[in-house]
Amino acid sequence: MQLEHSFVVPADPDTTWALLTDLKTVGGCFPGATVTEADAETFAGNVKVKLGPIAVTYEGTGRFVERDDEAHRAVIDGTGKGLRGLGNAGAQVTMQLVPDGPGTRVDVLTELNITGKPAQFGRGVMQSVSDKLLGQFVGCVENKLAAGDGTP
Amino acid sequence: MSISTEGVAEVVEERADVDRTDESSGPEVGKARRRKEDQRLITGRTRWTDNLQLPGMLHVATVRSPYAHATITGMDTTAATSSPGVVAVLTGQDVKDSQGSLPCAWPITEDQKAPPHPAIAVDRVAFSGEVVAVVVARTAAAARDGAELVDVDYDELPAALDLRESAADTTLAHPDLGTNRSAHWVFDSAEAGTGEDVEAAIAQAREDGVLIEREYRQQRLIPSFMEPRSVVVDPTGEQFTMWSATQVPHILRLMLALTLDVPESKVRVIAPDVGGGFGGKLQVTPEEVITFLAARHTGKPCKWTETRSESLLSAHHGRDQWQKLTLAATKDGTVTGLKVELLADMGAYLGLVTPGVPILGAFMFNAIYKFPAYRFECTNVFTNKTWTDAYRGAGRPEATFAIERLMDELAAELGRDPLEVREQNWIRHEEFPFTSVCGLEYDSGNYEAATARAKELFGYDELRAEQARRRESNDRVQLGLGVSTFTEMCGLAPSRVLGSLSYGAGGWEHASVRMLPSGKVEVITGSSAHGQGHETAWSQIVADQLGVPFEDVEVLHGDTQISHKGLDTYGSRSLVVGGQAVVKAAQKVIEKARPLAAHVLEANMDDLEFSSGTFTVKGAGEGQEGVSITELALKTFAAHDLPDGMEPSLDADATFDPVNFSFPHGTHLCAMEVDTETGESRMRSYVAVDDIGNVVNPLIVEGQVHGGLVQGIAQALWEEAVYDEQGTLVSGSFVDYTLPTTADTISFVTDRTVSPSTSNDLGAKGVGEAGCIASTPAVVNAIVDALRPLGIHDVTMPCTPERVWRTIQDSGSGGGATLPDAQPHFDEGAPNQDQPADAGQEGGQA
Amino acid sequence: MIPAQFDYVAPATVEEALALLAEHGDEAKVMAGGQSLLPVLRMRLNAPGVVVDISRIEELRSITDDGDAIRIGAGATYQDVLDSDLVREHLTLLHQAVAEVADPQIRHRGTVCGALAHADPAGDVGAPALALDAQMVIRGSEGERTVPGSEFFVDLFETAVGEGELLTAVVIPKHTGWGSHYEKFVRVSHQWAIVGVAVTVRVEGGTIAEAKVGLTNMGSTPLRAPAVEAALVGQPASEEAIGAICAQVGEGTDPPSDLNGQADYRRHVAGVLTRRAVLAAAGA
Amino acid sequence: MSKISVKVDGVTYEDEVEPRTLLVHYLREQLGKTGTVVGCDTSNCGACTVHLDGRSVKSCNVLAVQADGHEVTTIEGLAGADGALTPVQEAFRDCHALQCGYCTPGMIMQATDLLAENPDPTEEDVRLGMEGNLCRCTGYHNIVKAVLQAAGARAGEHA
Repeated sequence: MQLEHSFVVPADPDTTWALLTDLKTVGGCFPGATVTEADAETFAGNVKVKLGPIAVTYEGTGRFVERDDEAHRAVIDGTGKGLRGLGNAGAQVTMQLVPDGPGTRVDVLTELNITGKPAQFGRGVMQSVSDKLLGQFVGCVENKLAAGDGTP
Repeated sequence: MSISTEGVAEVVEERADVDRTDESSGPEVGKARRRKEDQRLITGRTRWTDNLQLPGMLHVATVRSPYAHATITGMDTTAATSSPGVVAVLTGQDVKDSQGSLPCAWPITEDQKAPPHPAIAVDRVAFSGEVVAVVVARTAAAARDGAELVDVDYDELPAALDLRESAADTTLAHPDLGTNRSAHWVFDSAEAGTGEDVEAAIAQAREDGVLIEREYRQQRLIPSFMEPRSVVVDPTGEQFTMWSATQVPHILRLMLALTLDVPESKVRVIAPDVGGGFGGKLQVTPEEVITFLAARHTGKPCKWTETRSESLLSAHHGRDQWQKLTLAATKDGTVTGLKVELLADMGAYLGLVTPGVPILGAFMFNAIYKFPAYRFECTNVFTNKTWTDAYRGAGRPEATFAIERLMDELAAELGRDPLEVREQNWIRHEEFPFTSVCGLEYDSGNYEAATARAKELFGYDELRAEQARRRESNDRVQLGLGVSTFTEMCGLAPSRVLGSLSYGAGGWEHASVRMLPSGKVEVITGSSAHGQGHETAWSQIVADQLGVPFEDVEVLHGDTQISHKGLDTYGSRSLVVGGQAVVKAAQKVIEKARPLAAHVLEANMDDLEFSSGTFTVKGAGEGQEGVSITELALKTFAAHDLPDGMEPSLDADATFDPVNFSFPHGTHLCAMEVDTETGESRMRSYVAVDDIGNVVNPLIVEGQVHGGLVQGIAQALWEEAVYDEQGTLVSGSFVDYTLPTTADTISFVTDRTVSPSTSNDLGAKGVGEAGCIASTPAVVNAIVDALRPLGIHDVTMPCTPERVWRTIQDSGSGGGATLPDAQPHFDEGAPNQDQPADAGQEGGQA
Repeated sequence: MIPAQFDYVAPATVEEALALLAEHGDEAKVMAGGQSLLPVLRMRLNAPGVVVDISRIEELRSITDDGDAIRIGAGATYQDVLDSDLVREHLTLLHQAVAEVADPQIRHRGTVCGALAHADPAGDVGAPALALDAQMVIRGSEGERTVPGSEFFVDLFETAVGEGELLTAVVIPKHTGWGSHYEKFVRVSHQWAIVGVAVTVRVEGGTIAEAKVGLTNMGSTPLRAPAVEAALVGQPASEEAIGAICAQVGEGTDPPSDLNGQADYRRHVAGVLTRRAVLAAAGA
Repeated sequence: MSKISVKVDGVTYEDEVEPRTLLVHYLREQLGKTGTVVGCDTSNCGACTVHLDGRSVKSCNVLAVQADGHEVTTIEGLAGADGALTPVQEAFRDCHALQCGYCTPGMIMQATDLLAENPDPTEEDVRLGMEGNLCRCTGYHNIVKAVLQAAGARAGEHA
């Protein structure tokens, strides 16, 4: 499924870019996520998705598949393996920064693939769940940029 | 309009409601006997496979692929192996040399392509739900706990998911095959010499007649038998004993032997109580092979029982075809030809009869009509989805849907009543036996009579009047009347016909009848029932044949050690093939008893007659004592005084291979109310008048019709197996695979006409699939009929409220939102300009 | 079909339950009737360490008359609600909606408060609870607090009930004499609502004097439709008068798109159902 | 493990169960009450319906520990000690309301509950009251007929 988010932060594109490409910080923004290791290009960790009756944990890794520091465009690929045989999750996140007055507009396009049980038993709920989780992720990033913390 | 009623009086029975006549007198055949099977089923004393508990029995749980298409790059079973209670973990690598390849018994062409079909995937998975490992443990819970600890690494591959795109090889379901096209199969009446050239008929119609061009989608369905599949294999002793919730114990036994390299004589298969099948248990499944392998590996009895979600994911699916149809007719409504181009989704693998399912429909598109030119062409296509195979009707519902929808479209095009146009084209009563454009000989039928009766019960003319009133008043809820005058072919099948179609086995059936010394009778049938009531019906047949009480007949089946020969239950074949075998065996018993009767009565054999269970001397008059067959049974047991050369037993085997199919038919009429605001369709009434020849047990027949109707209606309205863009089955539980309930269905009006079959002594035709075949087009025809004033000519199945609503929206607005799959998926050829194949595609009828 | 291992405790009092929740924190799941929780556990979409069964807490079972309101305890099943004369008389809308929940067997076990705490936007009791101005009673180690429905439903499967807290009751103001109707739209019976509309109205002299409208499965939480409610006031209970108003009910909502319907279809159907529900509630 | 005491079909059992054990698995595997069956994993099909303290429940959606101290009746405990069938059982056979019979125990248990609640149902009452039980064979026609017939028979009994 494809999910689109767009937000504007009161920081210039370079500052914003620096934060968004710090995988440890960005990874930590995903609800329930713990980044266990990260370097410039890859990160590993787990995500505990806890939502009402559902609690599923994915363990996975991510990396840049494309990173253009000039154009402020990056594509991050992440794959996670669900514990308890829950199937896998994969996400390809494309970020594009665009100057917006004194700030920066961040366009995030996420191609999210969830396989196995959560998709099979979802009553379509996984779509809503994913949307919500990504919304929280984006909100977190937004907050970090707004607060100016996490900046290297 | 007028429908001929000639011959109606002779064939219309009284309302075929439950016959409450005295059960103690008269012939058994025809009586509404309450079923023998029911006592154990209504008291919970049942024998389902999952009930079995054997000493030391282990439990098998599966690990299944979450990906539709992926290579397996790694598998770590360490944690699973050390999980409490786990005895063994088996992976594809472990069994790759011993598991063989699951069988396909129907290679429809010599160059048919098929990938190897492993029970456990070895290095690549081809559909979401394919088994990649199994865990064997001391309890079911421990097996499930262990299965969740198996750690599998996959590299996802592009998945072939869309049927039309897959037919064009855009993505390969099995890269090694080099194509997704498994086989291409053609029947052409001109080439076969059974009819004329369809292209000529189409050209003629294009010139000065009527052409109806349509594309219809047969969505993917899931058989959804109520008893989830279950297998127990006991490897102890000299042989392997397998209990399985299967429709086909005999086929299964043979195939296990061939697949697993074990002597057939060392395999015993038992199908105990089996909770429905509908074709879904007509299979040799990976899980049966796996449970066998697990038992062989551990040396212990092993059980595997699926969950419902596992079942929906991995038990074979049904239907899933795209049909492109061209019907040619003259301006006065006489059909001159039909061309069918079909894409059939095989899913990821070929099951037992997967490739043949479209072929079973190939001979039925012409249905009850006598047009002269016909061509059928199908391409079987692999995709990375659960494999398809037989589902109730298998090929025939698809064909019937197409032709019955087309006949309605033709009538609409001509502005005529759909029944009238059908009558103009159908085979008349006096024309039977009739050789169809496919070269099949239809045994008997009376379409006039069934239709007249159905119209009467339905109140056809009154409902048409109401429809006109609602149209005039622009009622939000429109009324539509749907017609389906179907036929089908039952009694699968004459072995030589199956041979000519490259099917791997014959179509005969076997029976034994044994007189026991006590006078009771044991009947053994190769036709293994799973809800059809064979125990009752076969008892009725034998009671009449041998003149013994119904209660004294015991029917045994479903155990290859008891019923050593048989071809099992599918294709509405049990009664017309298996029942006929029982008749033949009983007749042999009588003939076997005749010399002894002559000996006892001190008469000449030729002077004896057998009636009501007793041999008497012809013309001996009142008071002359005969000898009953039960007395003779005891005498053969004692064997003290038998005629010279007579074996001391009174039993016989018979195997019946039908010479022809039987062709039941019927007229079904359906009234649907369609809420044009929400798109919701509700059934108001449904009348089914079926002609299935002679009836052994009307109670059972009615039950079969009711059940079939709802399954067919469910295809029209509710059911669909839906995959997401990753190839995950998202209708993967009963929350989203929507079976109808009591509250969604109505009570039906059923009746029968009787045109006895000439294909068997019973004059019976088969009824297991009739309702399911007939009802789908009746419902869709009704919905389209309700909406036709809006310029709507089709609604894609299932006709969900949303889909109906969007079709209405599109018809008015000339475009806008359309549902995925609501559009035709063939790229070649344009729809007729006047009649877009899908209102949503072209719109513009406002 | 077999849940993962967990421990099970069945406290006898609310205090005991709260102590258990405090002790186990994140690892604990509260179960009342278990009709929503057990399917999730069977699918292993969750594997809590401990299940706290509150159905044996006697004080939570009752449905009582609180003067201006009816109090439904967390242990009261759907069937208890259906059997309650108090609910039938004073909370007709809730009574009608509960009759539409799943099927009889589920209703015999499942609880109204359990469903509220589960906060599935497709559940049938959230919308009527909102429409009826329900107050949720939440107990924690700090004591008891009461939260109005509008603040109770936070997001998808998310409520104001915090970790270590328990929804002990729902208190709903009496709507004696109000007309009401719950219109549920499903593909097959006994399933989740594709869309549901809960309406209760007070009609005076053929005119709608007050109207309350709740929506099921039209967003990430049950919703109220205040704009439609306001516009309905003063209108005669006729299709001509209210049709256009009701058709607007989906405006501004963000319903899900799934197998049973895309968002735009849900908005459309919500409008139709609202009109039908208002007319039925008004006795038109 | 948890210790439970449950009265099933008139007999009291004291057993140790894992808390995660579903009532239906306890009935089938520990007590051998295999008349009650499992048909799905989402509590949709109703095949596992039993009575808990006299009311119908889906025994796949109840933990065995939840039944501690309560009374369960299964299809096997419905007929009298002398084997006499109940009116509902009789009607199911008489109306041919079953084919494969897999849904039948659940259907009979639910119908029994329905008639206890509403001894004189209309067809609509029956259709709504049985909505939580799926059948794939009968098309429900004869099931509805059987429940209505059983209602008639019961009415006759009480007259």
